[in-house]
Amino acid sequence: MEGTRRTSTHYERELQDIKQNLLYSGALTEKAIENVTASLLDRSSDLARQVIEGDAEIDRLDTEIEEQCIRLLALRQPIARDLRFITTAIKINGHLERIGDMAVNIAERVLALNEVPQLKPYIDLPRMAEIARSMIRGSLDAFVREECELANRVRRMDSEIDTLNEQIFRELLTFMLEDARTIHRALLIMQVSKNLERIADHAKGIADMVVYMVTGINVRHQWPGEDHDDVCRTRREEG
Amino acid sequence: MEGTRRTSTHYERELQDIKQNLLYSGALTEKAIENVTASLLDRSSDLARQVIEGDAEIDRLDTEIEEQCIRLLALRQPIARDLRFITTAIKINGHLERIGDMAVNIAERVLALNEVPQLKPYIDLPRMAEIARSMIRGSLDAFVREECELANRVRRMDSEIDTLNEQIFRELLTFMLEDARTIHRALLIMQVSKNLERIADHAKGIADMVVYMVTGINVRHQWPGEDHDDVCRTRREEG
Amino acid sequence: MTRKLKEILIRRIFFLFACVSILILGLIVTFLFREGIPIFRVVSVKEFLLGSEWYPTFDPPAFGIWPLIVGSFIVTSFSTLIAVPLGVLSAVYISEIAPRPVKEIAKPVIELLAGLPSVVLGFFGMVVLAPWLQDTFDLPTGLNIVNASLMLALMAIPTISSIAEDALYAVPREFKEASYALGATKSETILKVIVPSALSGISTAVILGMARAIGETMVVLMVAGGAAAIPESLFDSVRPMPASIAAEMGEAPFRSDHYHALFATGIVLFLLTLAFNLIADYVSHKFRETGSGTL
Amino acid sequence: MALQTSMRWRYFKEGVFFGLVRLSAFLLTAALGGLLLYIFVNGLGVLSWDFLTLPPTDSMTKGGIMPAILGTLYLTTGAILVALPLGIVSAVYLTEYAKQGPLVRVIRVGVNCLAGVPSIVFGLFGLGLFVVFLQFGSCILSGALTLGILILPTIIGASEEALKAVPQTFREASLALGVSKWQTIVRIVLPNALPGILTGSILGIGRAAGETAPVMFTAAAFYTAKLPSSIFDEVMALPFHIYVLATAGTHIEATRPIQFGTILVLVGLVLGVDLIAIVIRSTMRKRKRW
Amino acid sequence: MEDNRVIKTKDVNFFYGKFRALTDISMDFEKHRVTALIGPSGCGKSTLLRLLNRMNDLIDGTHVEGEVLFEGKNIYAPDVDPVEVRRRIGMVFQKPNPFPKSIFDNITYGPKLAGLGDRIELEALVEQSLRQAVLWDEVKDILGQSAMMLSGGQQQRLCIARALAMKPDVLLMDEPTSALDPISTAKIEELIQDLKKDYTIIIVTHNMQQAARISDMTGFFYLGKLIEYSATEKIFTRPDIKQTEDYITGRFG
Amino acid sequence: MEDNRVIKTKDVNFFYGKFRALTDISMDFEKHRVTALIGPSGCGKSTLLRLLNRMNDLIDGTHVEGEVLFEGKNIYAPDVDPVEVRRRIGMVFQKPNPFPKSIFDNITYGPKLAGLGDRIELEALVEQSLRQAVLWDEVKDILGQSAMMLSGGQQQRLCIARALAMKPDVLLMDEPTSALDPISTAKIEELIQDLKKDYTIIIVTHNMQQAARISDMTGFFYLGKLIEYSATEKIFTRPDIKQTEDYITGRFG
Repeated sequence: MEGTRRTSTHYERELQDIKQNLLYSGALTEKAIENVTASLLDRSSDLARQVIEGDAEIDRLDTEIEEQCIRLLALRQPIARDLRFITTAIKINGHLERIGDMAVNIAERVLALNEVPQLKPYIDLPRMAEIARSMIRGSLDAFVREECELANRVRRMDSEIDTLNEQIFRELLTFMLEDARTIHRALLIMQVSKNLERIADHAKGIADMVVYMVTGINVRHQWPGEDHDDVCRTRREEG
Repeated sequence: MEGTRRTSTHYERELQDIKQNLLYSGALTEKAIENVTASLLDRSSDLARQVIEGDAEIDRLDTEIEEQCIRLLALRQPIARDLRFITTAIKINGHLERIGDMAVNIAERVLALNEVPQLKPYIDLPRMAEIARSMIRGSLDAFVREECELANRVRRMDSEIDTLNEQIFRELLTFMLEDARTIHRALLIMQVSKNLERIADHAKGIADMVVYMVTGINVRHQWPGEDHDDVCRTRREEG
Repeated sequence: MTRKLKEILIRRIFFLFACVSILILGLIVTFLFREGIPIFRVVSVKEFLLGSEWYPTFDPPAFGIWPLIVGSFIVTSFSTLIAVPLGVLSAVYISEIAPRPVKEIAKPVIELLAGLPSVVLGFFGMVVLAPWLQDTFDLPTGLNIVNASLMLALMAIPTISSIAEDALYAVPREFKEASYALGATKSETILKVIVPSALSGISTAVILGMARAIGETMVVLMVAGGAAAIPESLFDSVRPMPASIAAEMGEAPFRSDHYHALFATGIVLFLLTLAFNLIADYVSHKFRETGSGTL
Repeated sequence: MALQTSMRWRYFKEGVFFGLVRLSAFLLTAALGGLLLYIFVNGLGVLSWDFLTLPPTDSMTKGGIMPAILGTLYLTTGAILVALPLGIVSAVYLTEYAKQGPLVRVIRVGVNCLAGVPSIVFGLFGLGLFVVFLQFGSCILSGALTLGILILPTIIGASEEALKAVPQTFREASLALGVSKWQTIVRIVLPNALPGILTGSILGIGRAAGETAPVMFTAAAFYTAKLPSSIFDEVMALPFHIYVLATAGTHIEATRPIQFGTILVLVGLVLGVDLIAIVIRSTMRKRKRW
Repeated sequence: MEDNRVIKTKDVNFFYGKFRALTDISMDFEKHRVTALIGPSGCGKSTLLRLLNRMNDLIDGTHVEGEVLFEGKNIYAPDVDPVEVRRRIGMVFQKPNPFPKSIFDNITYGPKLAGLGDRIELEALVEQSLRQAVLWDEVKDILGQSAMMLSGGQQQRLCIARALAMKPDVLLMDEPTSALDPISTAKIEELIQDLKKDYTIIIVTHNMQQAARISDMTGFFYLGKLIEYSATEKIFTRPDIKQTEDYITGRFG
Repeated sequence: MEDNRVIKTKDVNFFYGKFRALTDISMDFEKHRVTALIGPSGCGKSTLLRLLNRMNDLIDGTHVEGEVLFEGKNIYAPDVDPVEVRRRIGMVFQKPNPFPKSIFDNITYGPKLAGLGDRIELEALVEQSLRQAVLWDEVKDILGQSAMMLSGGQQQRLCIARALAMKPDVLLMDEPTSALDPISTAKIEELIQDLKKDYTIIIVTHNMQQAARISDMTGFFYLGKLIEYSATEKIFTRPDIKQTEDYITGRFG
């Protein structure tokens, strides 16, 4: 039976379309994070506005992908692997859309921050952004390549972000307590940090779904530490 | 053909099970919000801890409902009304689970707030909580009764919450600027407010899905003002 | 348009050909009556049918064919009594019980035997059975009802068996499976499901077998003995209608009363078999319409 | 326990029934097999080349049966020439063209009735129409026509069955390809029905060859040494020859061997022809898969 | 846009004797689309299909009211030759029904009778049709063998190739996979989706999922009436009529 | 828990002449469950089913190796009467096959042969069986009429009632809806799900969706082997074997 898989059917092409759209949406969100980080560092309001405007495309893709998925559910009635793919796609799509929204949130804060002098040089924020971005990329790579191990690695990265966020929060709190004039700016930066942390959460959510897609096991309410090592090994023999 | 619908089939009973579970989960989240609000007002850490512990049940339901939905997708291959119901259920389930998480977030802030003296009497927060709770209830009622109008009303309530949140934010900012000692508490209260606002967002998300379920029209990226009046009228003749 | 025209033309021509059968049937009736009716100027219909004296060559002749009718009826009945159980049971054997190799040979052989010329059976009855009967039962002649019935039965059995086997074979396998699945034994399945389901086909087989027997000429001509009297025992000779016609036509002067009387006998025979066939037709039709569902 | 005895009772009944069935099968085989064997054994000794090729001599007590064989062949060939075209065309009309209606029902009933008419009545009819009315006299033509009419219903029936056995889907497929009805019949229906039609016809030939009664009045000569020169000549026929030898001859006992030989030839001829038909049919059935 | 509607039915009523099997059917069938007709047994979907190439002519005692326009011309007009109509509108049936001839002869049957005699042209046509029906690779070496030796699924694809060899504009399919196993069914479904770039396909199916999988437009019939006719996606996600929804979700009867 | 497994097959091999149609099948069938057997045509699923109540005995030239244990006893042991086995293990076939008798006589056929003669008992049995098969309301006034007059779906439910009248422990079903329209199919599927509280049901189906809808356990067969056997939910969401997944997702062959 191996090797006799037919040249791609219309159905498989439709599944591929969804995958392509998801990857496109993922690329857009990655780009949005990259841009919004750059706008923060360079204090570029234009770039920030670009991110805000760019979200319309992510929203459009969100709608389109969801329609594609429901269309496929209605017309093709996928099961097993295909069903796991579709449900995963729906979830990933939701996460990406939320990530887009977070990027917009950040961009709005950046616009406000650009109105006032810079509080301090950003060191941890770009690191957070970079990690978040690589989590998105990693989870989507895992999705494309159906690699459980990679997804698991992404899931473990989330704690790094949480640590950074907490660090930033404490640092900003110190600023605020020391100088009331920094409060407004510190709050804005806090929100940026919080949003990045949530982006990472969503990236982890994507990775959770990839684990589900590949193994059929639901790890959403299970922390990466718990027994993630086993998850990927329970996968059946392929073929 | 009217009136000849058969007595509930096994399939319909399975659909009903999902509905029941969702309503149960909805009730739990409502209760969580109620409790967490009470814990805030009464400064009751016990109640707050109860909310945190209670989330496990909501998480369990989340997993169970999602499994039920995927099971149904795999085994019953729903279409049309049933498919819209299932996709709606999956989304609502996700929203409820997030709402539960937000309640836990709030409860954690409440525990922190209970460690320190009360900043000010809470007036707007309980109002926000009440609105959020009634949005959840309203959206789930709309779901059960498949009432588009009701869902639309819920969708419009979201702006009230946004206004309140902004109001609270500004008020707290004033406190912080005036007295650096309030900063820590104000930040906590801000987070409570922000979480309530996000709960309301999720409630609106549920209402969006109900509109979709009843009408088949996707209103997620469309604000209630835009042309919500028409949405419910496009619904076809029933029978 | 030419294609349409051509189609219509072909259709018309074919229709004319199809009408030939009707034409022939009409001609048969016409000529039977044309040559037969004149006898009724000599005797009445009632006398002809019910008269018990058949002395066409006497002077004055007697044209009562009642003994002939009785003869036909008796040999047909007895042959049916012998042929039906044997034919149907052997059909059951072939279609349900016989091992596959036997089945594959038996079926065409039976069909072959259905085509055995009747003169052969008549000959056999004359040459073999008659002397044996005569010796064994100490009879004046072996050419009698028993001999004719046996030979007619032997002639009819392959027909009955073959058609009945077709009917049994046509019983859907699903019926058999259903019966077995309900815990029935093989014989129960045969008797309660297969045979009842094939009943319409079997009854057609029986009626056709009888029709063949009643119209059969050579066997009765050669072995029935030819006595134109109402028989008193099974070992008496009889002279069934076809035998009478076949035997006497050669000697009857052209367009004589005797000649006309034989044609009239032909009419009776014709009407009788016609009735038989219509009944058979009706029976098989009725069964078909109700989907053999009224058993 | 009660159930067990009941099973035993059921199996006992089964045994009785199967015994009965086997017995009848045995009886039938014994009777018909014995008959054939008897004829074969008694007839085989008579068969010789002379027997088949010489005319009878010495008031039919000696010599062969060649005229009778030839006569039978002439008669059956004639019958087929009459019945085959008529029968096939009628069957095509009935299955392919006829719409349900009173006229068609009349035709159908007519064919059915014709099939049931006793052969002796055909004889009378042939006598009345061909011999007397049309004044052909007793000759090959009259006999062949009579026999042709006799086997017409058989051929119509067989052809109809063969035509009906051609799946309706073939016709639909052809028509759906934009092929006219006539072409569909010629290209698809008839070729596929042909084996069935042939089988039916050959069985008809067998029947015609074995028939005695109809030829008695219409064609068969008691004795004629000369071979027919035209279709208006009388001929001898095998079945009639047997009948004559066995019943009407003056030397019935003396001609016994000739009778057996003739019987054997007739049986061989008829069953041989039938066998051909059956072989054709079974190979056709094996080959076709619809 | 007028051009896009290859077949239009206008208020078509169809009667078996006095029984009205179809009531006021007005439907447009678009070019290069797969249109599926669904509905419970006896809803008239097959009747409508057979009416589109006048296959219903073969049944005694039926008559049609209304118009069936094929490329603007009513195929029930008295001057129209149904043979010509059927040549332009091909049909594939429920059970695979190849003729008991060779594969080659099956495909050339129609074209030959339509007057195509050139051997080379015929060979090219056979290859082309078989390729279109995705059967060429499987049978190219056994073109002379009987079509009856093919499997059921191959036979049905052969029937499709045979219909394609007539170069029709429209292909009618009457439950073309109901006699096939799931794997053959999947192949035919793929094929149908491939074919729609060149042909207009109208398919009757009692398998709703099949309609969902392969069709662009779906018409739902009930009791001889066209209840709802719309894009397949719409029918299967948010039909306008409750009867349709009840039927496709299995809440019917 | 041993008790729960009504039928067990142990290394069963089945041969048509020299062709091995089933290879080393070891399967347990649990009480009050619906077990579906799926797989492509010729995979052996129907063969296995017919082997479970010795219906394969009726085919010449076959033989079985291994054991089929019904309530712990090998039904292929020499002292076992197949008639008895079939009484305990009922069967419903692909095509509805009521006898051409009245509805009443159809249902009482088996019980009467088994010795039940009392008219009142028989009547009660008929009502009970028909009610179980959800057919009583439709036929209670026409029990004397021929079963052939019922619709296909009703006939099939009658066949189920007929099987139930024997009060079997196990009900084997061989593609019981493949000859029915979707509405009748839905009714039979509901019925099967109702029946599992009283009977153990083993069903062969080539409709995978049907297996998904109605069964608790599913076994996937390919080339006479049992490839995967597990809870239906698992098979349809995350099968362990790739062949299974390829088959159910239509990526096969």
